[in-house]
Amino acid sequence: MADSKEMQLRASKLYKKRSSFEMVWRQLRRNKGALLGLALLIIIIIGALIAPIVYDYDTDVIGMNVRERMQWPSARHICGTDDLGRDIFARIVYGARYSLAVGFVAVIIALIIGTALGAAAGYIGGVFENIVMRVCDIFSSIPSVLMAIAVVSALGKSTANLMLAVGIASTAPFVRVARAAVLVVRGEEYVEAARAIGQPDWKIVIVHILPNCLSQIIVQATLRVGSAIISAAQLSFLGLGVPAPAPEWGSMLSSGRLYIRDYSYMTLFPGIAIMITVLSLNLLGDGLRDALDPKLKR
Amino acid sequence: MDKNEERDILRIENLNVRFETEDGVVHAVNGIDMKLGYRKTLGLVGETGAGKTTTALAMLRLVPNPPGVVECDRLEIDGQDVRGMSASKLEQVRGKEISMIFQDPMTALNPVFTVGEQIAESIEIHEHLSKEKALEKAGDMLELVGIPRQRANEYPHQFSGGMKQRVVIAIALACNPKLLIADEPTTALDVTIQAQVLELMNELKEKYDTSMIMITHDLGIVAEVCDDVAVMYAGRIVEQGSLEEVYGKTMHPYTEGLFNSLPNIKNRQAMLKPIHGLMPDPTNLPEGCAFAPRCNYATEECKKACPALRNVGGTHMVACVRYEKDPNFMIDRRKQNG
Amino acid sequence: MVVSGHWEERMKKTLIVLLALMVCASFVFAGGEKEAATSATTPAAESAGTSTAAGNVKSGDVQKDVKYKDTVTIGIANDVNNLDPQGSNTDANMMVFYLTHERLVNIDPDTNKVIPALAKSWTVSADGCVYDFTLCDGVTFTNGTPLTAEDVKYTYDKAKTSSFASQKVADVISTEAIDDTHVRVTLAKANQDWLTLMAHGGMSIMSKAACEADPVNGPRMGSGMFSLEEWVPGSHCSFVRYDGYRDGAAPTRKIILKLYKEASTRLIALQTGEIDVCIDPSTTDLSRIKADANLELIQTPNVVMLYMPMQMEKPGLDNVHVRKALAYCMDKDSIVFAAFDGLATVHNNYINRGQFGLNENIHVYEYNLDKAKEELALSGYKPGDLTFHIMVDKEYKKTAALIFQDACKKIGINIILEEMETAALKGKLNDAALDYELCLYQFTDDLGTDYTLRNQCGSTLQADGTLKKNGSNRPNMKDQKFNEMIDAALVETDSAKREQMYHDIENYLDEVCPLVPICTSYINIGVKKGLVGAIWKPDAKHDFRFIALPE
Amino acid sequence: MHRYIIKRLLMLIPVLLGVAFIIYAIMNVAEGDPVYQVAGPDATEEQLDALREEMGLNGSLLERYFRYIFKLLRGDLGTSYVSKMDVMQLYLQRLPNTLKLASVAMIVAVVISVPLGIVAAVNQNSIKDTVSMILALLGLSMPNFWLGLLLMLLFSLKLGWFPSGGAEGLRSVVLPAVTVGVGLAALLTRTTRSSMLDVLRQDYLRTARAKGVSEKRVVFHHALRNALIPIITIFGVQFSNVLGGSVLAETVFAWPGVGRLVVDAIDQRDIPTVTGALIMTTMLVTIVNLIVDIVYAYVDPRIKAQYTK
Repeated sequence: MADSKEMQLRASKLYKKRSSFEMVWRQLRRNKGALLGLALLIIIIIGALIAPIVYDYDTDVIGMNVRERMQWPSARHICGTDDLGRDIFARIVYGARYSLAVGFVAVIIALIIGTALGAAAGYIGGVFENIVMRVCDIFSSIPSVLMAIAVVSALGKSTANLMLAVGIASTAPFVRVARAAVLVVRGEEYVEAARAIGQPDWKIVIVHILPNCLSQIIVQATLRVGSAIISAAQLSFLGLGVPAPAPEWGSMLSSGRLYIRDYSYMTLFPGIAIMITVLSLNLLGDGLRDALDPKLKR
Repeated sequence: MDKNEERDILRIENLNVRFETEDGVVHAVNGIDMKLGYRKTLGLVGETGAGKTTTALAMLRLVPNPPGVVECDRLEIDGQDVRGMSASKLEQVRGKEISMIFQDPMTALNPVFTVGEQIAESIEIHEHLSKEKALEKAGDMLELVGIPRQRANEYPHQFSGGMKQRVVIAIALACNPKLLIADEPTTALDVTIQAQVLELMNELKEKYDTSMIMITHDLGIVAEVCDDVAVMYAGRIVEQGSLEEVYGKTMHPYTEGLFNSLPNIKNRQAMLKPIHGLMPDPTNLPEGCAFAPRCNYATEECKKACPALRNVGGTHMVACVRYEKDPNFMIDRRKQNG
Repeated sequence: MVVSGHWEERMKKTLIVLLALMVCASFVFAGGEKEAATSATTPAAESAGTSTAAGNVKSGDVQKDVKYKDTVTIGIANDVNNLDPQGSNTDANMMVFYLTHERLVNIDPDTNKVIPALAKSWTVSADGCVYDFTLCDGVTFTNGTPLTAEDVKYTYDKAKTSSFASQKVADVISTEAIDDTHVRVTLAKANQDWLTLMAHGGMSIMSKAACEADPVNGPRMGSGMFSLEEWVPGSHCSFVRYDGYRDGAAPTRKIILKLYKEASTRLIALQTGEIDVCIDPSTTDLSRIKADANLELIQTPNVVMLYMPMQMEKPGLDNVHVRKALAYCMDKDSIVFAAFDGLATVHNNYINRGQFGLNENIHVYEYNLDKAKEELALSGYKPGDLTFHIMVDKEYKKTAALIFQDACKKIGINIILEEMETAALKGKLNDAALDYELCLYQFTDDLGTDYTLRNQCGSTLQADGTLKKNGSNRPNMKDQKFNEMIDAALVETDSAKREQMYHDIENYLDEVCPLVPICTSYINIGVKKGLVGAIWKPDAKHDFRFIALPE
Repeated sequence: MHRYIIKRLLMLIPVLLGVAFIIYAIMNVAEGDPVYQVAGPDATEEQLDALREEMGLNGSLLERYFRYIFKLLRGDLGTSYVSKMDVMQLYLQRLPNTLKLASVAMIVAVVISVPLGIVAAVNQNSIKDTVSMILALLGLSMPNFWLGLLLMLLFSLKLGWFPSGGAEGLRSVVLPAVTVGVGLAALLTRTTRSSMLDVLRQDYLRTARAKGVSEKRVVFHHALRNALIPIITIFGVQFSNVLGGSVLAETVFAWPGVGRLVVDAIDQRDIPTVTGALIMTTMLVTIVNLIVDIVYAYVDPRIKAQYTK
């Protein structure tokens, strides 16, 4: 009988209920791209957190020294200096605080509102779906500039309102993606099975339908952060974004635009900062997508 | 016809398949030899996870790699060596010489193409017919499997499970292949539909002289449909032979265990004697005989050496150390029916 | 953590690819364009064309024997958005009215003096209030119909109702058409600069018949050397030569004003030859024009004065010492260096460069933080008490405001930047609530010293005895003494005494310190070598009537 | 199906009324009174009031809105405050340019991203997967005015193959279309990869292979067809965005499109032009979305079944 106890032990180890977070982490650990993305993201977030300690905001980040303006990257200034003689590397590191905040919060707002509305519309269908989709059409035809003006005029100018404006402007795509994903999944047997055993509708949507359309939504979310940062740039270019002299990557791009042919480094480095952030988010997003996708469980 | 008699439709020697994943290497098939004569039907029996489906996929070289790795000394279908075949040549063999029916009809058909198109596709590829002619022939195939011809341009989601399986059969038999592999074709169906599908397969088998490999875990189906039987356990064939030999003169303890798990219609009071324990973990198979941990007759010997298939009379082969050591070793089942 | 080979190898691959891409991206940019990275030098000496006493630049004369191209394309920076002479005052639109319309009088590009145009001669009454103009004969609109005194009367009466032109004809009581070629205009009081105002694009003579027939397209027709061919707002605007022009047709058949909002694109279009003139290339690209063999750079100081008005009714700004403290914080040299790449000249006067009566040795609020602290101490406010918002709408103004903000922080005045779109800024300035404190704004009018002073700092007495600020009076200065001083100067006929009066007015303003003048920058224009006939003006309202480019 | 199309077109009317109302509300709240953009600096109160009357700025928000809707229903989009031109004419002058740019940009995006996405999905986790992901991401994170200038410096200044600006002739659309297209490619590639990954695991592909279908046909015919739904969704979303014009590319390449018309109009508080242009864009977007929904049905019969149920 000895080996049967050993058998029971092995069986329990294999099938004991692991907490879902640990399951996701175990899956995520397997995908190397995701780890790289996570590592890059952590480096950027740490950079953003320690920025106030390493750089003194008044002297290094916004303190200007006009005599030292427009210097090419050198030992003293790794990424060179901008048109007011401020060190670009310091501003990029400090700028991460603004840009990441704007990017993340805006996408989270869009993700929550958009997915909820889209899933509900896709699942319930009928008149409700039509109303939601038409309101979605209305909002998608309002350019983000106009949306920003509305929010700024109504609630005043602040970084929070900028996030709200960018968030609302990027909700429409989430609604559409969620609805399309739900449409395809709605007809499956397991959804009818869940309904058959009397599960409440909202539970069906959350437990059964959403995990199956998670991959499209995560792809959309991770990419939106990049475009959220860049559309925040256009808004700060029009004076609706983060007020100067704050070092937000997007406004650094816009102010560097004037000198693009002779002093290309001024737009190159903020551009690379945005690219690395977006790349790391998407690699992580890829890993999350595979980890959370039930079909891919090995 | 006799010339075909000696040559076999299928010959496999020492087939090994393993899957190299991050969690370790899964040894699914560990040295299988198999021969199948023309117009013969072989039943491949074993619990789930014994490697039956992997063996079938290996025949059509459909094992996905990575992570799958397939090695074998010989793999010939109708005399053609499939191992080194180029992709384009392989594509001419699949569906023409050998074709396959899959287990779950619900996911086996492409949801966005009509049933007719999916049948016509293999006809177009292999018989180089025009689209219209292929569709017409597809209609005939549908009639053959008992589906009205008009339903050719309907979509899979408009068919029930049983009807879908009939379509899958129609696809597989569209170019009347010499060898048909059926991977648990009726498991997903309820009993009444199961009987119709099996009867249909038998008819078509006779009509087109098709040899078949029936993969199943249901001994009843094997008895009804197959000429020979091979019992698989943990990636190996442990007992093989004609229906009478294996059913009548069962020799391998695992095969006996399978029969004991069947309820006996005649003797209602008989207690079921299931095989205790679980299938071995394919990532670290035990030394010696894989069945030893669960075998009532196991001895220390069994744990050391891995027994090879030996002929024990006629076409009957068995892989069990006890017989090598003690020629008149008898398992209980042989004692009862003598 | 034991790292399996697979992970290392996969991560290595990603990093290698990433680094390779970054290196080649920076190389393509940095390498390719590095050669022109010299900083801008003081430009005055190297400008092509001949500059005149009046500050204009004339590029060569049109020769009779040379064959000129059929079409000249001009890349402009700001959109032509309104073709009604009395409907707008932007530079881009004004350029159009010089092509398509004519005024009673013109300004001589060499001497800045008033010269005849539609009116070949005129007489002024003793008290300077009645002007009798004699029109040239045989003048026709571009649709062939004759231009008569009736059209002049119609234009001047209509000007009274236009919010752009009414200030210029404020003094006009009546305009009478005596016969087809004689017009009498009666003013309420003498005005030395009145004739200069009549040369402004906004006073272009329109056809009465055309305007009454079609109020939208009517005003677009004039008696100039060109007529409008096609207008696609936001894209381009094209004009064709009026062959029936009385003094002979223009050398070039067709002129296209093409909009390029992005400065770098505009210059590249010139370099690839798609356009012949590039107005206002970005200052960092000027060395590229000089380096290009088949291009020429035309440069002349402009009269676009950047200044900081201080709304004098706002708490803190109503205190003259606070205003003076802010004036001493304006680091004009750094602003010229950083915001204009060194391409600007510091300006300390309250009227524009080249205007009559400019006080050469006016007191200067140089950048002096100690004096600023002294003034702040005198004001009664302690450092840290005061916070002001400064409104800006353009990138270069934001740079200037950041420099000003940095300086004010050093003496304890907190400045908050308010970036706004141009429309929002204009709205806030013109809104009756006057809800703003500081702003960086600009004015370009050089229509005579009185017009500038009256418009920028003057106010008018209302019926109820209160003073109401004039149109562009951004500092919201309501000072009766100042109004009396400019009214006296306006009617003074002796020019020497009048000049001294304007010097006193400037000194008075310097004492009141309602605004801080900062600088005037440069007109930069890239043109194809050999381009002739154009007159480039410091107020950016260039004259293209005789522009021509050899084959 | 026709009943469904008519129903969707009827739904357009409330959407247009909604868009007009939101714009009127926003412009009502926004700083910068439109009358000051049109009036001169020395306008007197009477002149301002006269102008407000002429521009229809008097009365409450609702009055102005209904006045506008009354004219809208008669097909009159009003005249621009600034250029005094009819808004419909202004929009129609710009529409061909935007349609040309939008469609060529979408072709560029599809040509780049669908193959890249398929290569990434088929060779999951290999070097090809990583490279195509990074190439796709480059498009998104590189600011497109930067890419636009890079292309212009290389292709029009140095090589002279394409004009640097303006909208004459077919060659002038190439550079702006590539700039916009590359920006869109990132999302389209990721979506293609993600939905192809979902489909490549399906059993019916194994059935196809067992039938003797070539690997290429399995991927491009059987798999891609099933992966199309999410791809078409994103294609539709992006096409409607690009129909609204892409301001940055239009600015960099001096391309007179609808995007800049709207932004300039917002800049000048030119309410009729903003409202008119956005209403026309909304109509176009709704029609595009309708086409996308209809294409869904043709691509996936299960969805068609739901509509006709």
